[in-house]
Amino acid sequence: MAKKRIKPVLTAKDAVKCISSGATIMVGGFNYGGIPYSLIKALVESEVNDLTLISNDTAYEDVGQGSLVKNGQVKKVIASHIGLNRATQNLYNEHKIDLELIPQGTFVEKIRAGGFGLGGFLTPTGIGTEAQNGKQLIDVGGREYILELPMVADVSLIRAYKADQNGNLIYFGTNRNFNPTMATAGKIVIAEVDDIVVSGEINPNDVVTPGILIDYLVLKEDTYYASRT
Amino acid sequence: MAKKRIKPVLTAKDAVKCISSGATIMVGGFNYGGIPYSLIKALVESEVNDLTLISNDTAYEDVGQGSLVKNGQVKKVIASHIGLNRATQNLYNEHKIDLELIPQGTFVEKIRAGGFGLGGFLTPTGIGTEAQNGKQLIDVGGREYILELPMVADVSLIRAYKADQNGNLIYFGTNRNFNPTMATAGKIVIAEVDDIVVSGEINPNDVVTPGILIDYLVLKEDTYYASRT
Amino acid sequence: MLPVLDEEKVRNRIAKRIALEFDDGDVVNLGIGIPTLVSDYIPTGIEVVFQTENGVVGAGPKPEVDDWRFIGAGGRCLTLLPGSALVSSEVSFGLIRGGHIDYTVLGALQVDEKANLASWWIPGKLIPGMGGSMDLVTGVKNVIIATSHVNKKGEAKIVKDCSFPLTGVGVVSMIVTEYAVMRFIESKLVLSELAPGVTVEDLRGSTTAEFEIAKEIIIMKGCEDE
Amino acid sequence: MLPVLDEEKVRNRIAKRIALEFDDGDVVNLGIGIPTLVSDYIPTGIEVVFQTENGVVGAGPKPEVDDWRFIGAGGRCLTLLPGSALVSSEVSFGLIRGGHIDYTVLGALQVDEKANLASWWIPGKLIPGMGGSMDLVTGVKNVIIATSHVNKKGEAKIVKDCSFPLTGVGVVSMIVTEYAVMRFIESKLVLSELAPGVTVEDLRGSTTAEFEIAKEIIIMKGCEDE
Repeated sequence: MAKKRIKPVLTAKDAVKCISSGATIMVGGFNYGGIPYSLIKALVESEVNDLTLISNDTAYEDVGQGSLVKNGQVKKVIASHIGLNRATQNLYNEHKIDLELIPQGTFVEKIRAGGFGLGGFLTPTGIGTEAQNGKQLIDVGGREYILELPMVADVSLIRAYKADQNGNLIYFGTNRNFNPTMATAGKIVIAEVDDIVVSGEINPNDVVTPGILIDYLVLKEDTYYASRT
Repeated sequence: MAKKRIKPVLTAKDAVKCISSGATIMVGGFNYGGIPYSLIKALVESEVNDLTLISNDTAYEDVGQGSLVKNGQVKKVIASHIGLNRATQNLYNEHKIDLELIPQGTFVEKIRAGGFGLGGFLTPTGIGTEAQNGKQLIDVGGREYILELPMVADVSLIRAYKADQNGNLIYFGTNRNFNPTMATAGKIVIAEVDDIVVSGEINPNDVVTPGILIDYLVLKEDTYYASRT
Repeated sequence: MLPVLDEEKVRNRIAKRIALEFDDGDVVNLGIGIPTLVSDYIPTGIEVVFQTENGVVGAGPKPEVDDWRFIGAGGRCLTLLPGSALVSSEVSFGLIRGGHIDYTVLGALQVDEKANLASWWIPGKLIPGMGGSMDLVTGVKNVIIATSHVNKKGEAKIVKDCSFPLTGVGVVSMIVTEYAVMRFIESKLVLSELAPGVTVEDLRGSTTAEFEIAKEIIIMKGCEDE
Repeated sequence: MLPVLDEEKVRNRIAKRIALEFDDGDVVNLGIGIPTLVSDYIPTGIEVVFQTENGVVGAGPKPEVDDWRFIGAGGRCLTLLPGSALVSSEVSFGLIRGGHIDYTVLGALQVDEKANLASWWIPGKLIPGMGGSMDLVTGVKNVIIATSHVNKKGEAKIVKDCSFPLTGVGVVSMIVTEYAVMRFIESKLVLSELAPGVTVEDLRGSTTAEFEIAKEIIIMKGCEDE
């Protein structure tokens, strides 16, 4: 289904209805910053489970996508770091979730490759470490690289600062992190934002994520983490 | 040599002194737009020759890097399109220059790979065409891709709109094109700009090219193409 | 005998027909030549987002006063519509290769019955380079070819096998000429629309590719008010 | 016998010594733990550019009032200095992997005599993940390890062969502990500085890696005004 030119603005609850149990979702954020808190809250309050969660870190036990893990809605986590979330660590230790750990630079590059139509890329990161296990190594000019494959999701949940009606996005501070990249790699992309302005108000030179990537906009509803978004 | 925190501001003539005969240079620009005209002019007026020129197109015969080709200072062109510059086409036809043509998306991605430390990437672009000649093909999940390798230069000549004293850059309109990517892939990077402002005047959220990539700043000197830059 | 049409009419008929393909909100990339004209014929009520590979998402028409800091892929000045975005070539080709563009409209030297396209070089002539065409045909969801039915020598352009260097393999979705509309359906080339005064037999005489005939052939859309 | 130092002194001595390594304009990434303290000791007259892997180039100190929209890699709030830039994680790791960062200062579980680093997981304990550490040690020009000379059980951390999972192979440039400074020169580990009251013999007793002695060993810089 084609994306609309003027983006539908939904409540968080309605927006996450496009996520079914068993889906693969990407969630933006680094530590506390740039997490789509309202969308995650709506997902935690839904019946959805068996999710595969692609997220750099799983935040904290009761914060953002961390609570999705703690709540038992996630069957597999793909991340670079889970050390801040004891629930993720324990569930993995008890074999209750699957876990795939990927170096952070490789993690974001795999998402970009997925979103930008590449079949993979060669990275020197992780050569000689566990990160190369099960992966093809390719020699280029006498140096060995890991062939890393693209990563995509059914739905990307991202956090931005402002959107215009066409879904063009700008970000604020360190809340940018993985969000622009994940906006390229979801079949459906939902952006939670502080503010929606009329088209023309965002300078085209400043746009970070072009609106053609976005399906739905959601105004942030969560006030608890307001100061953190 | 480490790059300076506060970037030296040079004349175009002094800036291009770091380019020796035989060097590989990258030059930003698409058609008329976003070409570092003053730097090219200084180079045309220099004694430098035997250059390898990496540039999306070679502009027109007497425009920008096109005049560098026409002037006989280039021994090899790496580009996606030379159809606007009869000099490039004729010199190639007469075996007076080498030419490597690369699909435009692959061209810019090779530069990014060079600047961002990747060993290469797999692209579906060009499969079954002459673009795959001499390149390794890799099968991923039943689909064939071309393995493309990174591309770097001794010196990148780029064009931006504004710089701050730390070399942070913003771009204007369609003059952005290949410039931000080339800024990552030159051992030395020289940015020609309309304006240099004090640090703090460019909003950190708006910066496209972080100043740590830049070696030297040059204020545009060429007025002939002023309206085009 | 195929009707003889002046070049102006050929170009506009093709552009007009292609403009009827889009839904509101579709993201469309236009090549140079006939494809450029498509933007003049978008029906009222439909707004498409024009993307140019040099970094505009949401391009508008030519400005009254040229500002060379805003150009399209063909080098002509353009305007930006409200809600547009400017991106680098790196991101632009990411969008293209990543399947985020709905349509690309391109010219052709030859299209063959296996949906292969040759569009960038006639060997023996000076080489121009492929520019962004290979990325476009590889990544964009639908590739529409806008071309005169035969070349200036009267030779078929819709052929059995492309003899010129390829732009892409199996990439074409649809061909629009001044005489007909053909589509690739399940890897077969199928004739679905004919311009007024054109018969299937006429078309076969100027088409060396094998093609099937759709169950129902209609008059080429857009010709009714010529 | 190695001198006994309180933990505060250990941490600050290491941080202070590392802060003397930088030239004006160097781009520096600091890991969590002891590395974080390095920013407190940059000498007057030297300004380095602090980069955080979550997207800040030009980070300043902790603000008086927390604004969680500006955090560092460790999750603490930071300020932006004039002339800073904010980038995405994609670009940040491009800068890291691409060799555009001059120094990264990281903690360690073990460093071995082949310049291998183990820093992200003690098997048997809960797994935290490698985060950005593997990219940092692979791409950053100089990798400085900031670590106590032995672990809490008194075991050597500068070892013959890392037994814990590696972060990178042959990646370490320099090791700074509370007792010594060692550098990898032509693939050999070389002792170049000793803290006051530390002898080479003392150090060998707490170091299982083989190391050579620099022609001239000096007193560990930064200790003079403790």
